Amino acid sequence: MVTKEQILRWLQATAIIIEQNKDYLTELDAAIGDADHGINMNRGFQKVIAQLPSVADKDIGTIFKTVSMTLISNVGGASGPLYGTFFLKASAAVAGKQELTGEDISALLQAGVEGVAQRGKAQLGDKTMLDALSPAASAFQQAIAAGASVAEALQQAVAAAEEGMKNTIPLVAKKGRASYLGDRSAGHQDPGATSAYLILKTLLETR
Amino acid sequence: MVTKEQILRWLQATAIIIEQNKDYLTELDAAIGDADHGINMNRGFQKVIAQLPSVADKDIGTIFKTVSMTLISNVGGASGPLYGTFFLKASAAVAGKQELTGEDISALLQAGVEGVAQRGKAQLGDKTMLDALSPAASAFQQAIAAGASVAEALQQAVAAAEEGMKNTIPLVAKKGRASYLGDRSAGHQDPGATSAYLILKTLLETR
Amino acid sequence: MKKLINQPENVVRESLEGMAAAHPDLIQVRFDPTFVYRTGAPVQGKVALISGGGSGHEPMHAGFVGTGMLDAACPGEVFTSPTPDQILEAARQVNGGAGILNIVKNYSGDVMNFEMAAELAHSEGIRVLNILIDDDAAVKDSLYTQGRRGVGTTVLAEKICGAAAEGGYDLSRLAELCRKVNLNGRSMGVALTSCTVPAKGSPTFNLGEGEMEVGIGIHGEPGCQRVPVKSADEIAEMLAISIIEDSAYTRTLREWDADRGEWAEVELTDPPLSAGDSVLAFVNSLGGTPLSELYIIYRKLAQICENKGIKIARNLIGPYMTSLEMQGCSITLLKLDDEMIKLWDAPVFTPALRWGM
Amino acid sequence: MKKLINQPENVVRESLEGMAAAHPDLIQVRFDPTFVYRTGAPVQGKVALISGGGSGHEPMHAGFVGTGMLDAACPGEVFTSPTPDQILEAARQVNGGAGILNIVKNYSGDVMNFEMAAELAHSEGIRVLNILIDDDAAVKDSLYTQGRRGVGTTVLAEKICGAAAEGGYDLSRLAELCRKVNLNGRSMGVALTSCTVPAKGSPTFNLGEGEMEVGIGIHGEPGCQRVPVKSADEIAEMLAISIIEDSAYTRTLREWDADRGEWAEVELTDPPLSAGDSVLAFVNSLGGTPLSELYIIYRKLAQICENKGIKIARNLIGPYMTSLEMQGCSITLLKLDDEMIKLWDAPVFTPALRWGM
Ligand SMILES: Nc1ncnc2c1ncn2[C@@H]1O[C@H](COP(=O)(O)OP(=O)(O)O)[C@@H](O)[C@H]1O
Ligand SMILES: Nc1ncnc2c1ncn2[C@@H]1O[C@H](COP(=O)(O)OP(=O)(O)O)[C@@H](O)[C@H]1O
Ligand SMILES: [Mg+2]
Ligand SMILES: [Mg+2]
Ligand SMILES: [Mg+2]
Ligand SMILES: [Mg+2]
Repeated sequence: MVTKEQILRWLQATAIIIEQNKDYLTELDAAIGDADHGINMNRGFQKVIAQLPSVADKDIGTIFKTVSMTLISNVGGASGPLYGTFFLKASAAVAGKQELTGEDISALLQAGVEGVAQRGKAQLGDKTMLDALSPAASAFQQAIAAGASVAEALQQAVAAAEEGMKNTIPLVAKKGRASYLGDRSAGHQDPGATSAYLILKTLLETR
Repeated sequence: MVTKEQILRWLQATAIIIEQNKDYLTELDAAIGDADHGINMNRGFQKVIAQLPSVADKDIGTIFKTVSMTLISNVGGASGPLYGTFFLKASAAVAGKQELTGEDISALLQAGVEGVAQRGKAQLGDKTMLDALSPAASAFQQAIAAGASVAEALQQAVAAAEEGMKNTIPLVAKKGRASYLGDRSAGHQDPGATSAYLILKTLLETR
Repeated sequence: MKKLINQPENVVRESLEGMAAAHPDLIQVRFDPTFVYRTGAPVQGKVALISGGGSGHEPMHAGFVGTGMLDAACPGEVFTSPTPDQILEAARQVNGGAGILNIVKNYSGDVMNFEMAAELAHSEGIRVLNILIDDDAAVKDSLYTQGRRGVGTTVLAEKICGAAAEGGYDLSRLAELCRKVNLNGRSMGVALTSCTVPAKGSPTFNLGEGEMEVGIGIHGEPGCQRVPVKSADEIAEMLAISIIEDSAYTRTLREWDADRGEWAEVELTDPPLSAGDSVLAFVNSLGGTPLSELYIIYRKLAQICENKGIKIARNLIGPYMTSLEMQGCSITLLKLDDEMIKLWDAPVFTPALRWGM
Repeated sequence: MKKLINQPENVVRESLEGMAAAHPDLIQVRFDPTFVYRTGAPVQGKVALISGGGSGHEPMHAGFVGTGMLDAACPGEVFTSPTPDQILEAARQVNGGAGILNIVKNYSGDVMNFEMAAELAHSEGIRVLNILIDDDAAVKDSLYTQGRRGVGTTVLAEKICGAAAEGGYDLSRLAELCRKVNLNGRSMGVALTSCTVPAKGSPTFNLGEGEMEVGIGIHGEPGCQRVPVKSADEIAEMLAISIIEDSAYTRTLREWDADRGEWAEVELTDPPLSAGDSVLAFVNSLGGTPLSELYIIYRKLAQICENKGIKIARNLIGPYMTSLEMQGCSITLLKLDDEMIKLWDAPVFTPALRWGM
């Protein structure tokens, strides 16, 4: 079971983690992109935590909808619409809920990942955030289906995200700015996959 | 006695010396000017030696007139009109001559220096080429008046030019680009005084 | 980092404030959400032209708002696509009842944000079409990349379509024209230095004294290859030949079907250049390269075109689509027909491009 | 040194060739001696305007040749004054029988070369006047220096006098107007980086990461002081206040007396600026500073002028008088009267400045 309070704490903690990793994410983006991913994400999540108090008494679906709209209107770039879409689809999946079961989270992750894939037209292995998000959603779903607790399932999801993130290193990018580098994009970890891993890891660590 | 052939050899040697000192003169100009004095002078004297064959059978006045016109049309900047004027006035002072006595050279230097002073409106101590040229002309005149040989007089003129050139180091410039630096021009040797010294020294060394 | 700025986070806002203060007769600026629009907009009955993208490319796009070019520009943060709410708000401001053409550079961020904005505008009953510009001949295939980026042709499309909108083209005819300009334009650029995103504070990439990046975009990102620095003539030749000898390029793009309210995939092919063609030659500074050097590039480009039997009928030379203070240049060749020439020559009056008035 | 050039010794020639190839309807170029002139010149019965100076300041001056501005430009080597034979040959080419006004920046080299050229033209029976521009408020006294340098006001004088010549002013009225523009214009600049003269191949001076040069000219030479880098607002304030609070400046200049054929000294005084004045505000890039930063400077400048009760009636913002790829900017304020406003607004059509046609 994940409560609404935990969700709120997770979003708050995410803003802190993103801020702490702002330069790191930006450096990753400098290598194969345009050196703004950390700056973009930080701008977005700072706005998110400013918005949270106004929806703290609403359901989780509404909270996610607000996160979505805030990211869409403040992040910009590629990651803004993508994370925005992730939370938009997630919000629809958990509309009206005050707490989430393992199945809820499973549905939420699945919906979010599909939204990102649709919006960005990327596939697994294209060296994008999808390479962290998609394995994480699958791992979570399998764990829950196999009877694991939410905490255990999250642990496996984060492990899968981390592996997916690291697996982007040797990949040649096929979507996003990094794709223009051709073979030179290999050898660098994808910034979006990294922020995705950080966000999921923060959920795991939120008590 | 200085023969026409010596004058031609001097001009040729000057072109070589200026080329060898091109970077040095430009560096001096970089410190208190716009980093082109060596480049300007070299462009001019390369053209001068290209012109010399066409006037090699003319008198010294004509040769100097050609040097003057060539420098005026090819050096540009401040040094072009100034050295051009120097040789123009010098040419008038020795019009028609095939060889020069000590008195001739004295008159030539005096006329040249006056021309430079008039054109540039500079005074002794303004940290310009005049600070090398003017003491050299005076020293030469005095030596000849005191009965020295041309070679001896030249030796003293060059020594005076060298002293004048070195004396520009502590001066605050009052004319030319260096004057805009104000007190910051002190501590640097004037590029134009340096090229003037090199040209006179080459005359002394020309056999 | 040495820049004439105050706080890095205020760069975009303060630069727009300065631009609006300088040209109140031409443009107005709004913030939160941020957009620049033509003074006096909406122009009733005229299709409105909107473009946008990350900041750092000035004068593009805000400097092209005015008479005979854009009705609005939506500047994002430096090198970061604008958000859908900026684009929607600009659409509401400039919509004169004849619909809106969004000219969108083909970067994943720009495409997605403009797609979301189109969906939102549609749901408000505003008729919108998005036309993508993807002219960067440095990108060779569209299958294994995001497809060609939108670079120099964007400026030319904004001018040509702006004149057409001013001249009364309706939305679908304007979209068709914009598609034509895109298909006939090709670009390629080199960077001699990196640039520094103010919020990052250090150069995006490091280039050695003897190196340059070939096939760069306009976001300070590295290009498709790094090679030893070459002479201006060699660089002009490399860029021009890549463009001139680029073969037919086919890709599938997503366009908005305003009648059915959904996205439709269209397959489009660039006709290659050939002898006898007339072109507009655009030599663009990436920001830190002075005009004198652009003319050295143009000199060689003109010789190459002449040798290839390509006639330069019009040209544009200067810093129009920059990457902050990056040194380098791009070349764009746009194959012209009479319609495009007439529209190019039509009067334009914006902060950065002006003639005929 | 990273530049889009071929051999350093060909930079000036190739850049001019490129410029002439790009704008054959506006300008023609001649070499040995080198000058650029208006296509179709001489214009019979019109006073011809000539300016010139070292290269490296593009678009100035060649980019300002055309209708309503200069009839000819004489470019020297990079940062090196042109020679008298260039200026004389240009005068012969553009003389339409009504005489020639030479607009000369007050640098020792430019002054001397233009003086010799005036003497030569006079001896050929061409009526010539030389008007000096000396507007650099960074230079405080005229006694212990070469006097104020000619900087930003030069561009404005060329535009305003060009319109007047086009409008039929005779030579002496035109010279008087040019003198007025000069006396009412003041400028000051800062450099964030040095520039590199191609023939030298390394920067003229070295600035540390945290330093800038204040009160620089336009030849890549160091300025009057080196200070820690400041914010855009502080820089705008420093420059604007120096200009606005500059007191009456008096100096003796040498002008040519075309009737008597000799030089005459004239004493001239700049009227200081005061509340209620209308000005043209010119924010100029030194080459490597992008437009976005100029607008940040303009934003603050507009605030300062407003606070001081000075009305910015016109503005010009961009890279018009550069120092190769130097980063930095200059501000010029020109106190306007109705005559100057009317002439500023008059049509102009040159490679680098164009409006009204
Ligand atoms: N089409 C896409 N689909 C999925 N993810 C994408 C796509 N394009 C980019 N991304 C992700 O976005 C990240 C870059 O985000 P960011 O730097 O904020 O935006 P931008 O690339 O516009 O500067 C990439 O590292 C990648 O993970
Ligand atoms: N008014 C002047 N009178 C005499 N000499 C001058 C004057 N102005 C400049 N000079 C000399 O010219 C030299 C600089 O020459 P150069 O660098 O070739 O020209 P510029 O200063 O135009 O770049 C100075 O070092 C100085 O000796
Ligand atoms: Mg990025
Ligand atoms: Mg010099
Ligand atoms: Mg970006
Ligand atoms: Mg010089």
